[in-house]
Amino acid sequence: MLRGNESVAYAFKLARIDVFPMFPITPSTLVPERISKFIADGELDAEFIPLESEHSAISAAIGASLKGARVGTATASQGLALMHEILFIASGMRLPIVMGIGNRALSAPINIWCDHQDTMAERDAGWLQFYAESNQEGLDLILMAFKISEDKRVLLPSMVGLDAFVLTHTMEPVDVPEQEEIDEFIGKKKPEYLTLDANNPATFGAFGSPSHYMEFKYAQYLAMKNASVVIDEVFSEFTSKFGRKYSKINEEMMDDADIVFITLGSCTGTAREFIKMKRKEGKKIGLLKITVFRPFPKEEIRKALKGKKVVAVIDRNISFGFGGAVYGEVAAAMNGMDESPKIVDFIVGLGGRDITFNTFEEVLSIAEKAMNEEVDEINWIDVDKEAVEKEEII
Amino acid sequence: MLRGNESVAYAFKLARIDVFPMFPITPSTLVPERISKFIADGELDAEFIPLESEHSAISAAIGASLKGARVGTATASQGLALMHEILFIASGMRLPIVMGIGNRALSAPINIWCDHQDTMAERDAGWLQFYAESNQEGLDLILMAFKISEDKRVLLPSMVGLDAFVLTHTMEPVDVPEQEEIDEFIGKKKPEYLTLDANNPATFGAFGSPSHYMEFKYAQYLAMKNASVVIDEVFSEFTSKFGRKYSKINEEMMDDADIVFITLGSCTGTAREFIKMKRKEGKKIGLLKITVFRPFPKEEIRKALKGKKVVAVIDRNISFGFGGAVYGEVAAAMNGMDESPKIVDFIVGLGGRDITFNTFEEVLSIAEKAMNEEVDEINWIDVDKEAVEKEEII
Amino acid sequence: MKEITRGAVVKDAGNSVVNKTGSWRTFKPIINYEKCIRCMICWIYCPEPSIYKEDGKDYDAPKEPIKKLPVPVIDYDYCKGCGICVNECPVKAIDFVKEVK
Amino acid sequence: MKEITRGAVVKDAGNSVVNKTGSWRTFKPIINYEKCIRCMICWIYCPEPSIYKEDGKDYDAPKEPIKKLPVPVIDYDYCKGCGICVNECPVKAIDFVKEVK
Amino acid sequence: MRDIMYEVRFHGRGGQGAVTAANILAVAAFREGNYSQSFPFFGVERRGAPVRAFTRIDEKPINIRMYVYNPDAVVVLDPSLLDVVNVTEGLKEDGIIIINTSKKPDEFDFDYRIATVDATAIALSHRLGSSAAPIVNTSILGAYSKAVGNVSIDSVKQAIMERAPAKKEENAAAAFEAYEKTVLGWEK
Amino acid sequence: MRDIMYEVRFHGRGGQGAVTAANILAVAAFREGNYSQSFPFFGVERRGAPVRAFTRIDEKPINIRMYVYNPDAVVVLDPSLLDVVNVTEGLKEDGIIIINTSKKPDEFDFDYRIATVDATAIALSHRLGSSAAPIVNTSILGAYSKAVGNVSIDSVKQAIMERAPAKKEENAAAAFEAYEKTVLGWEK
Amino acid sequence: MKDEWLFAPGHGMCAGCVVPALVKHILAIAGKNTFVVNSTGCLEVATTEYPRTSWKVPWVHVAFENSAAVASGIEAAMKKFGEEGNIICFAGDGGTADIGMQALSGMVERGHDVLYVMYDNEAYMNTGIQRSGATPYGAWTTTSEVGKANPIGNLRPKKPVADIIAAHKAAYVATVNLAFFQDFKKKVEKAMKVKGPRFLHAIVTCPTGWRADPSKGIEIMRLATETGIFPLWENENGGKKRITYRPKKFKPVKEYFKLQSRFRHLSDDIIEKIQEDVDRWWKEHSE
Amino acid sequence: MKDEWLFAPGHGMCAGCVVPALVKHILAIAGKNTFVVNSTGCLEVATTEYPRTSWKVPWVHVAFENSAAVASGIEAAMKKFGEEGNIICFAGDGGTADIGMQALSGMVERGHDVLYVMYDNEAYMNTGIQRSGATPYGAWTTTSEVGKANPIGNLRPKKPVADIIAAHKAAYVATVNLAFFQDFKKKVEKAMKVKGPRFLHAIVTCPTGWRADPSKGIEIMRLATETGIFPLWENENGGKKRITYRPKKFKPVKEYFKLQSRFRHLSDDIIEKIQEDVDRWWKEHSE
Ligand SMILES: Cc1ncc(C[n+]2csc(CCOP(=O)(O)OP(=O)(O)O)c2C)c(N)n1
Ligand SMILES: Cc1ncc(C[n+]2csc(CCOP(=O)(O)OP(=O)(O)O)c2C)c(N)n1
Ligand code: SF4
Ligand code: SF4
Ligand code: SF4
Ligand code: SF4
Ligand code: SF4
Ligand code: SF4
Ligand SMILES: [Mg+2]
Ligand SMILES: [Mg+2]
Repeated sequence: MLRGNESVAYAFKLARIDVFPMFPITPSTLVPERISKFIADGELDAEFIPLESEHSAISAAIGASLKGARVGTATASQGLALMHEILFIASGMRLPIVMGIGNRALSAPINIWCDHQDTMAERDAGWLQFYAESNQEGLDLILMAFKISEDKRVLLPSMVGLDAFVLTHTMEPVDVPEQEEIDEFIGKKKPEYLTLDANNPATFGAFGSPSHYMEFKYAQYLAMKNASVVIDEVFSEFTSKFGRKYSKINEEMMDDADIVFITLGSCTGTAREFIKMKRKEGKKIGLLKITVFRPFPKEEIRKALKGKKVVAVIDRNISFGFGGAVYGEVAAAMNGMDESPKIVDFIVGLGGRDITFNTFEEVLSIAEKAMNEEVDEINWIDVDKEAVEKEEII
Repeated sequence: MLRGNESVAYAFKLARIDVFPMFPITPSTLVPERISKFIADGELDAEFIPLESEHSAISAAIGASLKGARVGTATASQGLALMHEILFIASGMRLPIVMGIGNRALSAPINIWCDHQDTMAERDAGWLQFYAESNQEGLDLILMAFKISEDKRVLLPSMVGLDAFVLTHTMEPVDVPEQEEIDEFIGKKKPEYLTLDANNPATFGAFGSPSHYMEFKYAQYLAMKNASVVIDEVFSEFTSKFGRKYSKINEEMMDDADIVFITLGSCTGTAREFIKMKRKEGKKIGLLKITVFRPFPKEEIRKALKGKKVVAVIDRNISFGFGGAVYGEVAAAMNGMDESPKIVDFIVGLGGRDITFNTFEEVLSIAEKAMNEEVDEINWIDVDKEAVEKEEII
Repeated sequence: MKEITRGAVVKDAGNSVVNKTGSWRTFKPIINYEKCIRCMICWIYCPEPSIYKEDGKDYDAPKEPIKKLPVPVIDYDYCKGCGICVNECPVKAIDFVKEVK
Repeated sequence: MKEITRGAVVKDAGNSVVNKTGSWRTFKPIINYEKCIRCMICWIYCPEPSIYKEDGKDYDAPKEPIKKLPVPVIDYDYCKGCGICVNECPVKAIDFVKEVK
Repeated sequence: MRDIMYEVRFHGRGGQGAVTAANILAVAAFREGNYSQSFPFFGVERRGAPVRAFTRIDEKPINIRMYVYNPDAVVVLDPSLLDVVNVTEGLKEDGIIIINTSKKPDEFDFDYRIATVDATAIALSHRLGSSAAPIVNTSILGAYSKAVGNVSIDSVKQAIMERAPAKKEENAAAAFEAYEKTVLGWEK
Repeated sequence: MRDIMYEVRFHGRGGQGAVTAANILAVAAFREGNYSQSFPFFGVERRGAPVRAFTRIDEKPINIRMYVYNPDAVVVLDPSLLDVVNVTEGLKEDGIIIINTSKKPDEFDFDYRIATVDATAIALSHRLGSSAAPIVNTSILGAYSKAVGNVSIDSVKQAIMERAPAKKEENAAAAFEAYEKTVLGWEK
Repeated sequence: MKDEWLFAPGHGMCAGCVVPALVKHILAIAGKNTFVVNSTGCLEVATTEYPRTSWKVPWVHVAFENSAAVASGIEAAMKKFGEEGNIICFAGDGGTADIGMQALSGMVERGHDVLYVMYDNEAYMNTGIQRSGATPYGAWTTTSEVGKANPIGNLRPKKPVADIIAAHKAAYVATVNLAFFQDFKKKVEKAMKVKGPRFLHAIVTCPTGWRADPSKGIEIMRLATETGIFPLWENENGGKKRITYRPKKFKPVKEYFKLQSRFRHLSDDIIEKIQEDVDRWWKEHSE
Repeated sequence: MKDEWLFAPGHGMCAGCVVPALVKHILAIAGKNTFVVNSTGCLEVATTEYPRTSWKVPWVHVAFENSAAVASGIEAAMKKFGEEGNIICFAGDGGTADIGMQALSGMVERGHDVLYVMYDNEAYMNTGIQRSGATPYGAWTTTSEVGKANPIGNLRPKKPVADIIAAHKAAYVATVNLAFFQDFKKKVEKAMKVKGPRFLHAIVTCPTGWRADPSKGIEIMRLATETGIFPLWENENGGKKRITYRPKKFKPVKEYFKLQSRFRHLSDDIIEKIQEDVDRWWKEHSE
């Protein structure tokens, strides 16, 4: 039985990270706390750097990674946001850092609970993004993220999101692999890429003029494409070694479904139970869980949604002045496809608003309406609209 | 004749900003330099705060704005990225700060030239976003941004992007309005919102629990919707006062067009001339310029693209693992529309790679191909693919 | 209906008084005015603040002249029972007893 | 074909020597070895660095014993003509003449 | 599945260990071959403020991840909470309330099955915490085992041995003593 | 429109004012009722390194915003650049090269129309800059006016008076003197 | 007649937390015409849960790391409007010594007329007792864990924040301890009078994080100064420090440690070493 | 036989820029087993335009504000691997005194074994001469413009960065001036020997930004110290400063100003005031 944060900490320990730069933030704090204890108890031989900010934490992660260290760290929300500038640099420098995120809302107003705004706002940054449904997935994905990120064909950093509190602070059964198994799976040796080396003095982070810059970005683009292939490989190797199945998207009850719910993260389970209940009532609903959001599994999603009627995207984030980020990308993926379903966006669970069966009831009723008539493309669920509108409506 | 940065500086002067917090960064530095000179010469009565970082610059902007000051600032690239966390806070606190951006590529590798990665990576942040095609637009949009942002129905911050060097450092004719005209247009008085006041002691930036947080986000969402209306009003008032026409999107040569180019910012002019040339050859190409990217003018774009065959989105940015940000949103906007055109993405001009007629030739040839056959959805133009692929391809 | 102000501003300064944090208390400080020398140390250090000053005349006092001085009074609506006043009182004039509710 | 390394690493340390920044020069420092006392101050301060040390024997010298000391030699491929050496030379042994190319 | 899943809500005060109680219960249930889940309702108040935590127990893997709205049982670690918190909110009709109190079940007039135990006295007798801050979270789990019965007292004791941050034996002994001393209001 | 648009490329060294020259030319053209645009090619090198700047002049509003690839005229502020930069790259067939040099046009063997002026000498005679760093950007514009003729020397002078950061009169006078002294290689 | 503190009860800070006591007195001295900027931390989180606030003066929170920058903006706006008033930042040791250091350093460098108060509970308490730069040597925290590979806990000496700000030549810098109330009051009053950037380093007991009896907060703070661990001093413009309280007889640091479980693991050797460090400080600062 | 400097020519810094001279000597003393972290700024931008580099030791640039944090990460990794080597940060005054202050402060607090060199050209030069916290009082820059409403230019005194780092109790702090080469060399050698966080404050002329004749860079720096404006000192662990050069006869600051157009606008009154400030410093630091 582990809490989500403990899953992350155990995964780092199993991965034998060399350096753990950190700055604490709710709801991720238990990750560094456990690492600190592992080190104090002599169970993990790693350097713990308590930086003075998250900006410095990710900077130190870059420094250590450039020196060839395997680096893990953890953050959330404001901490991730404070890293923003440096996240792009970590990916531009092609460093396989792995970061656990306790997905949490962004200020203002300040709020410590779950939504996906923090990581969604980093979806451009060139990091691989994984979203865990459970603590088991949290642990497994961190482990796999190291293997994927360090693959020579990829060499890009990864973030693995665990929903604030709903996973980070929830204790549940987790199967922790043996150290030897993981040593074999990820490899103990240093990752293969050029590092700071006095015998081979190279220059890292040079200035990229217009004559070269775009090629480096194209290289990152290709590395992301490669990642898509490597993820499949590593996922299936993991399955064969540890028995647990992973894929970029998970399809359940989809065959005959007219309506599909798309979820990321911890609300998937609640959606699953809800759909099962509704199926008993004869409703043809399917569930599509996105585990890998970067690279965006466009082809997989297109294939899965082909011929469906209505797709309800459960967005735990909002790009103000547009709509949910997942909705946007799923809807974009439909372009040019025949038999494209109608994509409807549902903004839910911001700032820790609980996602319940009632939430999905409302989602379903709008999705059913959308089968026959026009509905709003962006729908806010579980929100007291009247309370807001008296001040804001024009 | 003004350089783009001077347009911004003059607009701030005309807007009679009270406080100018700043931190210098290429290519925006001329903005603070001019403001410094205006103040030293006694031409502008404002407080100049040379902060120690952009993070602090935007924080000071918040402080000053909370005290009721009209606040302008300018930044770019790494500077904007370093503000990331606080940008969300400025909008969450509903402060009408106006920021000029010299759109510039993000590290790594470091590069000082134009692309839109910096602002695109802030498209979730709850700021209005305007992109200028020319220095005249730069000046006008900054002025209008104050009026829009300070509108009681909106009260959200704005950023106005001017392409690095291509506008910021290019000198061209700009019509600078008279001070009295602007005083009348924007208004000299303090904006109408609650501010820090010892006689009316309120608490700003309180903690938002799950019971309330989502309502505040919904309020921001509505304010963005309001902004959409207010922008139309202010644009048309501006046109009637100053003669120059603005709209969220600009449609040219669209009536009979089969292929549409969608552009933002300074490459629009080159595209326009290119299309005019090609029209002489009988090619039915139209041009759709996006001036307002946040709120995203979805309805306007849907209307404009209805019945078109192929839309070539010129993206001067890339969301790694997905594609161009503009492409994503335009393609998403097509969902559920009958007669939806095929949306094709073109990644161009990253890190100052020049966007030329040749660029558009390539774009056009792929777009024409897309009329009849499948083409890649994401196309990189003007990039030396071979040079990259030997290292990255798998 | 909830009040959703623009930008989450709280306009009603000091309205946290609606939270009766006295309910957190497990031990209760009780001032023994017959011992209390009105030094106001408890008033200085109470962190809530839940000790206020009141006119002394209605209270007992160890000595007559002190009777006119203001006395510390505990507002049990807010006292969390931390015991700081109990610990700091120089004459041990504050008893600390298990709360019975 | 351009070389596009992974992560923009430059592997060839010190390869900026291919940039012949001597072309920036408008004035040219010329060491007069007959005056030069081999103090190496110019070598210390040249910022490029474009003054190197060479064996002294092939050069003139103001005094015999100095002849064996290493001499400063300017590498005009890189000398930008800043004039620091000219200014710092304690014996004014470096002339500064308009570049003719 | 909803028929079999068992949901528990703990009421305590910040610092009293309600979250740990929920966790230990989950571990105990897991040890018996069930699936389980425990989590706090995390607020911003500090030590002393009312807090809640939850445990779910099921025979099948637990998918849902929302708060518990209709608990099968409610555990009250601090009797003073009864005045300030509506501890029976959402409690199922046939629900059970387990209260740490020196009173007897019939001294309460909840329309539910009530079990009581003087966990504070038991904890103090095992030197768990101080009289100002007794640590009752393990004792109350003994009462839970007795009252609800879906985890055995042995599993509770083992879970305590595994998870208690300190004084493992004392905590286990306290749980056992509480198990013995719990008064079930409905068994008369 | 491409027929009428006139594009100029300036070659100078960082610190010599090539960008200012391009700007002043644009202002001068604008004063005469044209549309114009000027911009630098901004590199990362510092003072002393070769730099480029551009001016576009047209009768209609200028839409395009790419670099100038096929200039109609090239202006070389520093003769030493001729050795290190291919100044005629992309120059139109009937293009003009204006060079700051004490040499005469026929001493160069470019296959273009060549105009020369000793802008350095003129600048120094007007006390513009020092002999180590003469400021030739205004003088060379006089030569441009003479050689290309699409802006009058009066407009150049006025633009200088408006835009020169210092020594306005001297700069204007230098431009005029350069205008007078420019040698047009094709006028013999 | 209840007293009119400018800080209202009903907040959510721990029973026995000393921070609110600090705040109520500073506000009382500053008066109503005061603008507070509060960094993220216990004080901020636990006093302003929407729709409630304990603050009776204008108050703003923006983020964890930028109060000094926010205050700079407020001050500039007030300057522009010709408005008078006190601006006070309250920030924890984490929000000051670590993540807010730069904003503070910049504010002082630019000379803004702001009083910055660091309430120092020697760790990130709001997030659950993680080490900060101001955590003292030898203290247990959740990120300076104690175990067989590290029997000491935090291995770095406490960052001398007040010295660092004094080195900036701030207009006024002082260390304050509420347990020495007269000294405290005099310094706060002085801080309110001086113009320019001012800094107060206030020690505050966090019974939760220091693993201490909540009733002992003031007693522990008194011991901090009586043992010489937290000396009281002040200076102006980076000038010479004036020690404002010199214990006649120093108590051993052990007495201070005894009341706090965060130091429980320390061996006598380590305590001895800490005692020597304290003694050295006082020797260096003897007149 | 050309000398084997570890810094190659062919870089793009201005003719007459003193920074490369500083760098070549520090690297020469440090030797090949040295890892350089370079903040964004002139030095970084002009020496590493892909695919070229002037650096012959392992070198990394990440951003403007975080070199000290990057170095912390490198150092930790080396510790983990048991590797020995020098880690040196090079950063400008802007990258140190302003935007990099916090990362540096954290690095020193944590005690990383890194030498941090601030090359101080007293403004943001890479972006075109904007004021930094280290810009001296009275200097013109493009963001401390001079005009009728402000005849002085920069209105704030120079931030005392070395004092601030010394107040952190860094293992070794020194001010260095290449124009005093023996003093410079001794200090760099010492800095290479000491363990722990070390800091060098190196003045460097920027002829472009100081509006000075490029050939006068060293001369101007010499005057900076001979006029007493840039004193040379060192200390260890925050201890007492040792002045390492005390001019026998101080030259007037005016002589220093004369060679730099950035001070050209200053009236005699203002120069007099600056002279007094310098005199006061030396009085305070007389033995
Ligand atoms: C950028 C960022 N990083 C981390 C956090 C999480 N966080 C909030 S308060 C806090 C600790 C505050 O410590 P301190 O300043 O000492 O105040 P205290 O909580 O002790 O009162 C932390 C780590 C945050 N809010 N923002
Ligand atoms: C976050 C961020 N803000 C601003 C910049 C722009 N910038 C790059 S270098 C520089 C100035 C550097 O000044 P300094 O550190 O003094 O070094 P110098 O250029 O003087 O060598 C600035 C403002 C940047 N790269 N990143
Ligand atoms: S016990 Fe604490 S809260 Fe209660 S009155 Fe005493 S000091 Fe105040
Ligand atoms: S501290 Fe004790 S003696 Fe003093 S006023 Fe309070 S109760 Fe009375
Ligand atoms: S002129 Fe400058 S660059 Fe040339 S050799 Fe002398 S010091 Fe070096
Ligand atoms: S400085 Fe002058 S004397 Fe000394 S080595 Fe150089 S040229 Fe010779
Ligand atoms: S954790 Fe510490 S600082 Fe925070 S409220 Fe509780 S006692 Fe105060
Ligand atoms: S601008 Fe100044 S610091 Fe930068 S390279 Fe030129 S001289 Fe050196
Ligand atoms: Mg703290
Ligand atoms: Mg500098």
